[in-house]
Amino acid sequence: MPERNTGSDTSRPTRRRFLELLGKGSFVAAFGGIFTTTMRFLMPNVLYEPPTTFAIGEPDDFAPESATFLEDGRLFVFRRPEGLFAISSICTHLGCNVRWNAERGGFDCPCHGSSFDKNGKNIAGPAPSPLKWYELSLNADRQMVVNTRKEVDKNFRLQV
Amino acid sequence: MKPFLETWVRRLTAGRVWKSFFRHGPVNTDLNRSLVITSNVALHLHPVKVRRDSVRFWYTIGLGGLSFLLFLVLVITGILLAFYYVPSTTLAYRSIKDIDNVVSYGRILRNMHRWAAHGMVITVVLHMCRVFFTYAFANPREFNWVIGVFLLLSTIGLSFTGYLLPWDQLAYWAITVGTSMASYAPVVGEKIRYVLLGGNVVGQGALIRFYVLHCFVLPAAMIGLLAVHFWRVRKDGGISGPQLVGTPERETVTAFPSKSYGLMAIVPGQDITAERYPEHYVLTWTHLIPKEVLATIIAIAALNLVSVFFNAPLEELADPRVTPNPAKAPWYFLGLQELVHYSALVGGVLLPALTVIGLLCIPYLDTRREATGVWLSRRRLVPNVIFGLFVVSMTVLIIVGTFFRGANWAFVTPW
Amino acid sequence: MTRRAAGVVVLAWAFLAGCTEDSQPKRDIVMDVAAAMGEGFDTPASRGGELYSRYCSVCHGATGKGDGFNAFNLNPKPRNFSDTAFVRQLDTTLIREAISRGGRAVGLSGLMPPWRYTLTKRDIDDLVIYVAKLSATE
Amino acid sequence: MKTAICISGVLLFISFLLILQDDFNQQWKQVQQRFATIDENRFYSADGDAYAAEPGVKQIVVSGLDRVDRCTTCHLGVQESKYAHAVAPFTTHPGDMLRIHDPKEFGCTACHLGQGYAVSFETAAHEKLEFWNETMLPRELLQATCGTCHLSEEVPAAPQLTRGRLLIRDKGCSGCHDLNNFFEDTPRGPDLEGIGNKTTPAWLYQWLKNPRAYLKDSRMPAFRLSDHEIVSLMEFLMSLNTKDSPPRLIKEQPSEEGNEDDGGTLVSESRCISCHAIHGRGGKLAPELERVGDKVREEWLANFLRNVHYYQPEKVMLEYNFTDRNALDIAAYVLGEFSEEAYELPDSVEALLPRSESQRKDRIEQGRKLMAKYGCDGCHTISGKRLSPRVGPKLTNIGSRLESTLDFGKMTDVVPTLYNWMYMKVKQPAVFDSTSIMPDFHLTDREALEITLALLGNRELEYSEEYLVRESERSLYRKPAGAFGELFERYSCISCHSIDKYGGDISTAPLTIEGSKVQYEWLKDYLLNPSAIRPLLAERMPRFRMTEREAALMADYIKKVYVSDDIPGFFEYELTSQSADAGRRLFMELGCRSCHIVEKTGGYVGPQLDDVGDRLEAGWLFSWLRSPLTYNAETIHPDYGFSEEQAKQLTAYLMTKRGAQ
Repeated sequence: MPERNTGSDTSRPTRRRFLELLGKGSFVAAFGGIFTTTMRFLMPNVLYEPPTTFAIGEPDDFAPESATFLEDGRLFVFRRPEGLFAISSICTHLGCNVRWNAERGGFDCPCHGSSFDKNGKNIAGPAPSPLKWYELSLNADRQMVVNTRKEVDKNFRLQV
Repeated sequence: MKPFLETWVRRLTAGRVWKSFFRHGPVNTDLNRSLVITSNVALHLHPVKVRRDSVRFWYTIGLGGLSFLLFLVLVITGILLAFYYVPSTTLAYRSIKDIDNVVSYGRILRNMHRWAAHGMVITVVLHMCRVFFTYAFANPREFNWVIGVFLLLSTIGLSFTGYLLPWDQLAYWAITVGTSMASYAPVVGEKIRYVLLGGNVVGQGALIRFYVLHCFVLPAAMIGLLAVHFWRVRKDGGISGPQLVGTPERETVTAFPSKSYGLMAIVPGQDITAERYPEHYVLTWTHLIPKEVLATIIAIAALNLVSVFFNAPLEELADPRVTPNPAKAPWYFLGLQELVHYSALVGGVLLPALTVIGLLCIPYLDTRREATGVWLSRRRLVPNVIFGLFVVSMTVLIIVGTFFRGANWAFVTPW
Repeated sequence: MTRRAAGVVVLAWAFLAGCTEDSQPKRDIVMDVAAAMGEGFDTPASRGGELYSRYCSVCHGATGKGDGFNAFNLNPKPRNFSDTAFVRQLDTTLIREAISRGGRAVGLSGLMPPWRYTLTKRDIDDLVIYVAKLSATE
Repeated sequence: MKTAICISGVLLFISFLLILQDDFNQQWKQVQQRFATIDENRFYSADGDAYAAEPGVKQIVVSGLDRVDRCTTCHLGVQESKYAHAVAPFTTHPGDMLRIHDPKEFGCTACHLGQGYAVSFETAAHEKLEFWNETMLPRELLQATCGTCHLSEEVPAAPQLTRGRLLIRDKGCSGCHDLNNFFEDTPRGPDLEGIGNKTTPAWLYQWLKNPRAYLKDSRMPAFRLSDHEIVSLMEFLMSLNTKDSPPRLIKEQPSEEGNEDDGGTLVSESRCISCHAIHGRGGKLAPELERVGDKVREEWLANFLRNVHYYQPEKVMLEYNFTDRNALDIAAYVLGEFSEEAYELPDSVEALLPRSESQRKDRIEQGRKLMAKYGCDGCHTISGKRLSPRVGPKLTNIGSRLESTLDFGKMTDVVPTLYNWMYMKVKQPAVFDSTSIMPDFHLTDREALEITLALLGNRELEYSEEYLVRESERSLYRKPAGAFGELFERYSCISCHSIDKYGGDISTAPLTIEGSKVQYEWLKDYLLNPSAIRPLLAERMPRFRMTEREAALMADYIKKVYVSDDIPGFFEYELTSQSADAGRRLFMELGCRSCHIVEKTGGYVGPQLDDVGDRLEAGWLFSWLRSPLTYNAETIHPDYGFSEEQAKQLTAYLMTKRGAQ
């Protein structure tokens, strides 16, 4: 009961005192109510954001030894002889899209000059951590599915 | 626990920081009771002392204050709702559905906004009636009545523009019917409708226009007019009341000793109204503020309860192909729609125009300076009866239009 | 409901309406008609029935008695599905197999063709249900 | 004052408590808690396959259908088979519909209706909800919503919808109502110009009064006309008598009596029964002939038979090459055989007939107006023209009609839903309003229900084009070129045979690839003298009495044009006697004889095969045996899944079956 917590004088438990307490308490409670309501109202329960799990096509859509940038999913898909893997294109510094530098075999961020190696490890510039690796899997239709909620380590390969 | 808390409260209120916020001491002397009012920007709306007559509940019934309170509620709930609302014909309805269904407390906030809006239209009209029946618009308050008329128009404008935003059948057809009534005005009618809707039919153009009017233009106008309205109340010596009788004796109260003149040197001296007729004046803090607090609490609690139990209407998605039968304008225009049913010219043009012009002219035509501040004075029998008849007949028409009209505008009984 | 913005009026109205409303249950005509049709509406058995009359009834007969117009020149004669005792002792997997792979596949008459390339799995499931029902209704 | 403030403060506090509980007590939260405790989840959690659904509102956003469906917030098991026997609302979706229509792409409410935005039972419109037009469809009407996206006439997975649509088309609803495009068709009734030459006022009176008195399955609905109106219409119709000079007018008028016996022979030889029903047997393409003798005038009938396409410009019926004599014989036979009792006008109607020429003119004018008023011209044109636009309301969006706008008239004891309203309206058009001009179609319960279902799906919603399944490019009929085209139309081939899915369905042999299927010599002989290939069918090819030149020309054209590249034209497979023997063994083992006659014995379901080697091309036989459904989706010939070798052997065997042997 919130009105007990207002911490006023209980040494004079007159009716008047109690009423005052009750009144003040309910004020506090009411404002608490308004505050909670408002804060809760401002936190949406449903979102219209793009899904975090989405299909990106069949493995054969990606040529061997290729690096493909999927702009909708903001990620790179790599196909190597040992398997496929997906690396996020979101720079860990401030969220720009990094670019694949084929000459060097690594990623560069155009915003603030961070550099990453071919596994997405940050090697220069302000980026504080390596690029994320996303889980790749195959669904029943032989489509590859990326789950951006699930991070994997850099040994991950999807065998096909 | 208790001494610890008290110590801290004392320390806090004695500190420099607290003192920088609140310049008055504990509110237990008349001086501090005055200082509370003058040193607080919100309370400074009030004078330090108000006339005893004007704080009598049954004199004002608190209608002006209630209207303002509802306006504040509408601003706050409106801002919150605007975080979710999208003024687009394809998304508006969905965003309202989201607010109603999956945003926490969204349904209740929308209900509050809706019911407070309807409530405000009612309280503003009742406030106007109170002012008329107590002859409170008499000199020097004629202009404030005029401002009041514009406030009434802004209120209706806000309600009307807000009506369209949910983009449901109710909204769509109420606005279609409502704006069509405007187009009966000769020469300019069609143009007015065209400008208002940003097109010939209610569509995306109308929605965005109504949105801008509802969220920016009209609230700004409202706030400006309210400022003038309140300022005028103060400048005209507080709210009206009967002729004062007694001794205009000075009481030496010096609120600001350092001040030797008032209002940018135009008014010399420290003289304030409160110092005259001391027996007729009481301290605002002790006599008015508690009443306002009580009224506020009751009003908000009532609004909360209504909003928990009664949902604001939301009909099917607007569909220009399907006209509900009957299609009704917002309720406050149903009196006019009822008249339009008999004569488009009378209901659509003459009556609204004459009403507005008449209201604006009242204080300059009805100028017998007597019986101010008295409810329904017998000496003002004729104007009171005329105004009363007008209000009652409009009310009857609205009730008929709202409850007694069914499909094809045929007479029905609601039971 | 806006039209009834005044809550008091709503309540009064609701009260009055509540008093006068008769308790006569209303007819939901379409639902009654649909219920009366029963099997006429799409259920596995009714779908099976349609398939049966299309593909099977020429030999097995409209009611499953093995008396279709084409039955006279067949030897052995087509099965009589309305023979309850006979169908009961059958396993539904046997019926399913006979329909899908033909009579020869289950050691019965080769005059019964295989239907697995013609009908879908669901079609055959529905047929099995219908055939089992033919005996039950008898 | 303080007391008042305190008490009201408590009130305020309580009001906020009420507000706060609104979020905590949401129905879906309780449902999700319950889901975690159902048997299926407890069982699986022991398995280590713990229930891992995250709490919260779940939604499927289907932007193409403009829907946001949150049904899965509570229906948590719909997509997982392990919940097949779970309690409601967690049960798996029955059937395999979700495999064809992935909920991610289609959501829930596009099919089931209801309010997808909502997350409580009541607000989801499981049952009627105020101000939500899409109450969830009852199971019985579920196929209605298929029709909102599937804009083709036939939707195979939705048989009720398909039947409803076919009924709508067959009843000619689009004559009066604007319906979806695929219902558009040629007018349902005959053109009325010349009806004054064809029939008698007495018959017209009976017909307009009650079409079913003449034809018990009449397609013409019953209008509720007063005798006065009928007389006006009758006068107007009798004034349409300008079709009286056909090119081959029979000059020797009925002084020359026809020979009924010869007429009878001609009727059976011409296979009239393929299209016209006689005594309940026969085709449904053309009117029943049960009592036609009481309807038409003999000299008109004779002239009609000589000049079919003059009287019937739409050329549905073929032009037989009858002589004057033949025509008179048939007319005499028909009038003698197919009549019961001559129609006569009742005395009360007799009294209404116009007495002067000016009165007659007034009546004719009134009749013309009535024709427009009742929308008769929706089905019957006059010289190919309509008198007025459609008289009925547009129905392309009828499924979206708000229930609040429905007028149930005096029928207050009915649940006021749109489907009940539509059902009652189509079943008994005057039920709500006795002044309605909509005629009575004498629908059965089932027909009315299926039409209701089909109309319920007629909705114009903001669906993106990719969701709409339109009729697969229905190939339009084009008259074939040259002399063949003339003959093709003269013999109205398209009335019975279809080409590329266009045309009639009386014949079981579409002409699309007929050239690859049959041999030239056989085809030519068949055109000259059609024999019964399938003795069981009442619908048989009529005898056209065409010349040998015509038959050769048509056979030649068909062999050259109506062919498929997929079917080998010249078949080089080794049709050795060895493989033919293997084919024969296969044929006997597989029980082909249950349906086909070979070596004089066998069933009557399929065509007899004793002369099949003269009739069919080897390439066709081979292709057909490999995959019958490819060539005729309607066939009941089972697909045996033959290997290439088996099909070759069977073909070799069948090609040895020659009539000459």
